[in-house]
Amino acid sequence: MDAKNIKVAGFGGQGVMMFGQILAYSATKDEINGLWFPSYGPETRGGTANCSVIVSDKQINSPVFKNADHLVAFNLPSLDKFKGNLVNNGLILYNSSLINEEVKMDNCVAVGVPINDIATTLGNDKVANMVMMGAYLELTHLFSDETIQAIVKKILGERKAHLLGVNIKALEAGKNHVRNLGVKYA
Amino acid sequence: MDAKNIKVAGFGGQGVMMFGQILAYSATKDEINGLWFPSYGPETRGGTANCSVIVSDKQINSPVFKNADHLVAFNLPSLDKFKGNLVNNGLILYNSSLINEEVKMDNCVAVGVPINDIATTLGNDKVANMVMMGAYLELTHLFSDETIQAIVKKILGERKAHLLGVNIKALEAGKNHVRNLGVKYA
Amino acid sequence: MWETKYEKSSGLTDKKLSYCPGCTHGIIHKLVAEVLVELDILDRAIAIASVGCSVFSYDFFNCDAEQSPHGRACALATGAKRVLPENIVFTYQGDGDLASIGIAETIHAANRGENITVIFINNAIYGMTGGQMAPTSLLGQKTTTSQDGRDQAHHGNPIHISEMFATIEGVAYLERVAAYDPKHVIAAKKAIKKAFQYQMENKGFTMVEVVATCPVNWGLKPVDAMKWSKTAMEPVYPLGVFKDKGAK
Amino acid sequence: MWETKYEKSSGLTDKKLSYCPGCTHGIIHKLVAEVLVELDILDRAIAIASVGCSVFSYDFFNCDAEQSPHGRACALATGAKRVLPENIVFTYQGDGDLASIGIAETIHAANRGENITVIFINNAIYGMTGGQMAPTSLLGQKTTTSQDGRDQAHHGNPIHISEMFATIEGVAYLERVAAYDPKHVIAAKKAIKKAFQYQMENKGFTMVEVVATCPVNWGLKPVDAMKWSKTAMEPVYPLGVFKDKGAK
Amino acid sequence: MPKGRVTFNEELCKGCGLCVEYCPTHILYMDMKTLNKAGYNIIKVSDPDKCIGCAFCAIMCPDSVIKVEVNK
Amino acid sequence: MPKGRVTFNEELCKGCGLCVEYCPTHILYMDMKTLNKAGYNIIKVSDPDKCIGCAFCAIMCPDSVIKVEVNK
Amino acid sequence: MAKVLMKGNEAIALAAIKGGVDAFYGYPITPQNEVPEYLSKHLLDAGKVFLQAESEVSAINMVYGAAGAGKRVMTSSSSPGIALKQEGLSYLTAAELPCLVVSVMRGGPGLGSIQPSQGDYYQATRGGGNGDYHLIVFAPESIQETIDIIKESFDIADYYRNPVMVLVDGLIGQMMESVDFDRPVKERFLPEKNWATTGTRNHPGRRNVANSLYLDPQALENHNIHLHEKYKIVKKNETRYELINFDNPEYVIVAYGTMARIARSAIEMLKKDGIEVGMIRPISLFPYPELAFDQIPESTKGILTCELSMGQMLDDVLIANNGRKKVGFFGRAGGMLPDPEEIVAAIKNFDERVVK
Amino acid sequence: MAKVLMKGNEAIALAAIKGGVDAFYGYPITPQNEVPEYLSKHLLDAGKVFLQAESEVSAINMVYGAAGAGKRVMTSSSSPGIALKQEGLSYLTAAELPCLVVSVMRGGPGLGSIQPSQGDYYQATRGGGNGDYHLIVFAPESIQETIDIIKESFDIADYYRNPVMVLVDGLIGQMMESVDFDRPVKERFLPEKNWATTGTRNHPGRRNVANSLYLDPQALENHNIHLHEKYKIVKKNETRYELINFDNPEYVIVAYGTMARIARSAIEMLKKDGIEVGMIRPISLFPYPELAFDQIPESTKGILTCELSMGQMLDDVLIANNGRKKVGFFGRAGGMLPDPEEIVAAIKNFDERVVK
Ligand SMILES: Cc1ncc(C[n+]2csc(CCOP(=O)(O)OP(=O)(O)O)c2C)c(N)n1
Ligand SMILES: Cc1ncc(C[n+]2csc(CCOP(=O)(O)OP(=O)(O)O)c2C)c(N)n1
Ligand code: SF4
Ligand code: SF4
Ligand code: SF4
Ligand code: SF4
Repeated sequence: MDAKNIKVAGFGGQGVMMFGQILAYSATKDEINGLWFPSYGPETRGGTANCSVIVSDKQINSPVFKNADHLVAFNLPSLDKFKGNLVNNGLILYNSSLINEEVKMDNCVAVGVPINDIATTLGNDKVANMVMMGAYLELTHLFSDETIQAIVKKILGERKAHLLGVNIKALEAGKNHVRNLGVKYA
Repeated sequence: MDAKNIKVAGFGGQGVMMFGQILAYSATKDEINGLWFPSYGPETRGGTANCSVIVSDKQINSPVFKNADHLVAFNLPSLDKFKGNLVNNGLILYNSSLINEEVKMDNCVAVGVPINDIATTLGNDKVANMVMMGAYLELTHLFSDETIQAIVKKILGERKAHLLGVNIKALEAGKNHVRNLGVKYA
Repeated sequence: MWETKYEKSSGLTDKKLSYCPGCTHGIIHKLVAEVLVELDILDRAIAIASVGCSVFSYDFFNCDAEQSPHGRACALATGAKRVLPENIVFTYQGDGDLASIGIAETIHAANRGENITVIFINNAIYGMTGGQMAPTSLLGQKTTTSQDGRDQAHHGNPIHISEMFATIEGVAYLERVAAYDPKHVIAAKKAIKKAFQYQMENKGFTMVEVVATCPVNWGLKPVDAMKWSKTAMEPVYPLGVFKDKGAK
Repeated sequence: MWETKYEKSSGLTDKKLSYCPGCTHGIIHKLVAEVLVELDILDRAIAIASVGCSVFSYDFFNCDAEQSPHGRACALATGAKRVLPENIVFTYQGDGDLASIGIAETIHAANRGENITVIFINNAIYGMTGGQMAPTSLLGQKTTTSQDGRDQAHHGNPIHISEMFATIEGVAYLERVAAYDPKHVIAAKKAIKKAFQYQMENKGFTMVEVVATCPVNWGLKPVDAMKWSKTAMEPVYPLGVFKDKGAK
Repeated sequence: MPKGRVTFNEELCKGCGLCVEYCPTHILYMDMKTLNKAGYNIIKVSDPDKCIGCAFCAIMCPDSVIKVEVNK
Repeated sequence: MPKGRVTFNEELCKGCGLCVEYCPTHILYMDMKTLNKAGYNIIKVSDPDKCIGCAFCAIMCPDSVIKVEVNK
Repeated sequence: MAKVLMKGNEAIALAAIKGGVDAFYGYPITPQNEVPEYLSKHLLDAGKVFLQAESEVSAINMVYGAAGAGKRVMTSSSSPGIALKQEGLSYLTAAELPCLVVSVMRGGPGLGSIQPSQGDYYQATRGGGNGDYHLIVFAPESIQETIDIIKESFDIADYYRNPVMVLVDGLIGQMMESVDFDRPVKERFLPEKNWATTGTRNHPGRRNVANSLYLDPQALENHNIHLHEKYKIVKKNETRYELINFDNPEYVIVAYGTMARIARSAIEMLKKDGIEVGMIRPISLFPYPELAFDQIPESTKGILTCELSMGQMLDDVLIANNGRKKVGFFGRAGGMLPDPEEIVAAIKNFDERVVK
Repeated sequence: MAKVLMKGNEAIALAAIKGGVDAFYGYPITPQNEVPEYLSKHLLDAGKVFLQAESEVSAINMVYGAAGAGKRVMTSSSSPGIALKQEGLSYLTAAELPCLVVSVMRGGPGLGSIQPSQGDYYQATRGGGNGDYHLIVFAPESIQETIDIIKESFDIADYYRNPVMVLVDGLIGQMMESVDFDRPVKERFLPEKNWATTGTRNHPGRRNVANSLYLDPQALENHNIHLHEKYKIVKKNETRYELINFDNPEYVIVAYGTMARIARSAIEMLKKDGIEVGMIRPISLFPYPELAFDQIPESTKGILTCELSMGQMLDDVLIANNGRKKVGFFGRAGGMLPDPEEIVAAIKNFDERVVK
């Protein structure tokens, strides 16, 4: 597998940073290299947060990349900010609960998932980012269910262990939604 | 006149710094160049103080000199410390009130003046350095009486104007002492 | 017919505040701005913004401003006020800025009786940097650098700035106020107004300490943060006038 | 048969003191040295020498020592004491060092209740640098930077360190003493001894402020300097115990 | 005709809820459906007629979102 | 036989005169004739028999010049 | 131990613990806050010393106090905070006290920004403290290399009785990478610290004094010469650098830290375009790897210095190069991070970049 | 006015008054104490501002406050005191506030000594503040030249909106020379300070803000580029140096300040011995007079850098020389002052002195 450059962005509080970290943790677990780099500082308060992730089975050189292979956009400002920096045939995965008009871009695959609505149906708004994760994995097949679930379990830890179930449900729901859409990417 | 490098040294409180400054002020008054540089800092407390003076009718370059033309030593430690750094045919003027055995050095003129004793006879221990000044001028003829007296007057200022008389007496006494010794230098 | 009773103060620029939702910085900004307008000194005011979440206040107060290195606001204020005695100079500082790194500059400005006004925001934590312990943090308070709660043995005691400054000769006015409900916000404004009036009268160093909040780094909802500042902080930092040279 | 009643303390090295004739630094050095010997803590004492005339005290106290940057003695003491809690750590600081540039480090060491002892020499002037105004200089006092006498309007007020530190929770013992006659020198020694005893008992931060002299920069004979410290300084800096956690 | 009237500069709102908390007549609520551009839920008035124009909401609003008018 | 005896480590003396001032029996004086190596006038005892061994001179001496012994 | 994913700042903290740190004194500042935050928990739990000082000035002087007492001490800060430590660093170096100083650079000057930068190269290598002194400065390019160096840094500091600075930028501090904490550290013989101020009962008959005051100029000059001789030995023993793609490069890039990582990608891209570019990656900034420049082949057309600054290491490159090659400069400042494509372009337009 | 004999520090103070200083904020330190002492009397008498701050940190920040308000402000200090001003200097430069900083160097590192030294060249030219910034630094060799530069320094600072540092050593501060205060100062057109924070009533419709924070990295980079462009102009306009005995010298000495004066005497002695030695005397240290080195004739055998330090300006000499000549170094440190004979000997044994 060659290196994947991934950009994840959204409002603070939407679980954007966690989304990116899960990918990097998964890479480490699968004994390939993972690198995660957040936008940081007070300006992220309230405003939009984003992070970059690189996963690769080779040594990772530049932590900075010009164009992303995958953009995961949790809201409209983020989509607008980053959609211009994608490689040919890149992937845009976006939150259609907050982004109403459908996204169309030449030589890019764009997939919308109503993650907030799905999360609400699951009875827990907080797992919207796991819905997104499910959809993302279904499209990219970057990591196995075992890997992801192990990481999610580790992150939830003792205190939040009871939430593992709904998180796994969310992952499933994301995957199913994409399957039902019938889109393929990788 | 070529540049004269002068070293003045003694106990703190013996009027060593003032002695050197009077020479530099006199040079300025006579519109030649004067440079005065003190040893400074706490170590001078109680201990020995010294200063370097350069007078010259040309531009003064290095403020630092290896060997002095004239050494004016107000006490024994100063004499011991600096007598090794004199030019050939240099002048050593020393305070024989505190330096008992006579100073003898090859290719140097050494003159002792009991400045404290003379000052005491004048009824003011504080003018010992002016006795030294008188002796110094009698030997070097660096500056005229008018020049020196004008500077001394300026330094005493209003508040100490009444001391001008005794200071002038001290200068005279120093000169006379050297005349009576019959030594000549310049 | 409708009459405006309350609207955004002209003492504030129309820049959107950078503070977190429900942060008392915004409330106190309003009070200062309203006072500057009411006393008609906005156009000769110089705000000294310190380093902390309120660093951007140089863009919020609608007057000239200087942005100070962390902790040195009172030094900047001294420098400016001494050369411009006709101007109104005030600093706006957090507890990390004033009570920790800036304690020397603040004490000596007070001791010299510099004719400046200090607005001191005590939120018992370092907000800007993400919730480290402040010298004002309460015993037992969990912060990112006192994760098991502030322990006197390791971290020392909450520092009482107003109590300490009350002993300083050059201080003309010194009051500790709170902002956790409308009544106290209105009282806080009175104190701030008095401080600026004293500066206008060249009475000396004036300071208002505001018991404030940091909902985000306290890990509390804004409303609960208000409650905590009342129930947990106020007992440790009792409100009141600590010094008033004008009082007869 | 003759018995020695007084001789040079073994708590001092045989290096000749660098102080000016009649300076109280020498007297206070003796007191500290005698106390370290009497309490048998000389061999585990670490002296923190500050920057001032007493900078050379690292060569005078007969124990290990660290020479601090100007004003930071209490920071060094904190650093050392935290890693060597079994040792006795004390600072010896002038008023410029402690009350001016070092006020932040001193206050925060006190506020943390660091278990150290501070010997604070208040001679109302900067001695080492040749007689500039100190924050402790008296109103009207002529110094090289207040040549027409200290004027409150320009130079601010004499700072009262003991009064200010009395408000700090972490302070265990705090007394202001004098050295202008045998009676007061003996009392000063008692205070210094108590401070070190409290440190041995881990009671917290202890400080003794000594109303001292600087004959040279005051322009007074040593004997007259002693009189001035009594007649001019003591009224401004009243002697007494400002805090004593041990007292019941 | 109500005693008071409150209007909101919605884009400045950060959904902190302080106004809701301190409104003595409890006529403010957070609209969980609507986000402003910054992504915050905004505030609505449930029962405008009950507004007494005390301005407590506005006094406590850190972001100067609320304008309060009273009937004279 | 006097109650006390004072001896001086003369080279340490700085001639500050404090001992002279604080000696309750006024038996110390500064010898204006003799300087030590550092250039200071040193202290002499005018009337050794009058020494009461109070050690006030030594207590006030900043430079630990004075040793005081008492007769037991 | 298997690899773990860890944030740079936390890795710095954990590596310091593995390196045997006894005490940390510091003051919060972005972007290095996770260093004290991690240590505040783990040092106190381990019965070691963690103390949040009232300021950077105080922190560096607490380090002085504890280093003088012979312990392994560290502090950590960022640009303006390091500026406040300059006097203390001069004193520590003058008193020959070992310690570790971590500097996580952000954009400057002044308050600047909190984004990654390399604008403090002068601050690290030339200092703003007074007098002739040097810190031993290492600038790793990855979290792994940072861990390895931090673990070793206390040994190096103790061996030379000199402060060691580990210089990274906010990106290394804030990012996460897969790392291994168990890589071996070079063995060194470390003499016991018989100079430490632990009380004379621990070294009877000798007073230990930590001091930097020498009123006698000759004594102070001798001390300066002693320090200077020491730096020569440090230069001989501790100079570190890496040569990348160095067989007969058309151009040579000189870059350290994050900029070197970006340059690595640029070099690969240039290879694809048929342009062979090598890199000298200084790992020690003081001592600076001057010798590396002797290995640049005759045929090489020029040297491109790349920094996240307006050009500071450039001085050392010019000194090391000493007129042999054309030297060009590419820099971004204020927290801007170039992507590899920008360096590719800079190499392709080298002539526009030449400064000497 | 006729010449007067005056102490260097007092001359600095009087020259500042002649230069129109409005306010002085400083903290005592040897060997510059006569500067504040003189100003404390004469500024207050003139109804201007003199304030002894509680520390150097506070002093430089008071300077910031008053400079932001548009006044002519100065501070003065010495080595460790200047170290404490580094953060403030970075802020002042970043906020583009003009001021005068007098630095009277003493022996270092650490507390060091109070005797004359040139060990703070790095501190003055590379700073220890964070980020990419520069002070404009002048290093006069005599009290007369110091007076002339101080009188002009406020104009220069105001013109470029940048702090100016006048760098001398303790000898220039402590010695007395015959000087003239009435020599003319170059006329400059100075735009009014419409940026000063004097209250909006003095500039209606515009808020003035003194600031160095730019959270947006692109904005901060642009600011850095702006400062960089400014320094280029400063380099073009304000570079100053003197060439001494430069017709076809066998060797060239590079020295500034007191060391240059000592070298002048050495050059005369060498003449007597039939050895022609020239000197480049940098007067501005930043900008550094690189161009002067282009005027060294082909025939010259080598360059001897002479400093009262272990070798700091040496960096700039090597950069300026860029490999053209052999470069040697002669230095004394810690307050030791060489006599001219030592420099004579160093020239005669140049080969032993070569460093590159
Ligand atoms: C010299 C320096 N040290 C540290 C920092 C980092 N810093 C920025 S704000 C801050 C403290 C903020 O806390 P506080 O003053 O209480 O204000 P708040 O953010 O809580 O309103 C710190 C330590 C800095 N910018 N400069
Ligand atoms: C950073 C720094 N600033 C200033 C100085 C100069 N300095 C040396 S001692 C001193 C003050 C001495 O006064 P004080 O602390 O009262 O002690 P004293 O000499 O009166 O005993 C000063 C300002 C210094 N050495 N370092
Ligand atoms: S971090 Fe805390 S203090 Fe800062 S703006 Fe947010 S809530 Fe307010
Ligand atoms: S200067 Fe003053 S304080 Fe210092 S030693 Fe002399 S008399 Fe004592
Ligand atoms: S108080 Fe202001 S910011 Fe907070 S919810 Fe109400 S209107 Fe919005
Ligand atoms: S007190 Fe001591 S130093 Fe002073 S005169 Fe007497 S013996 Fe000498």
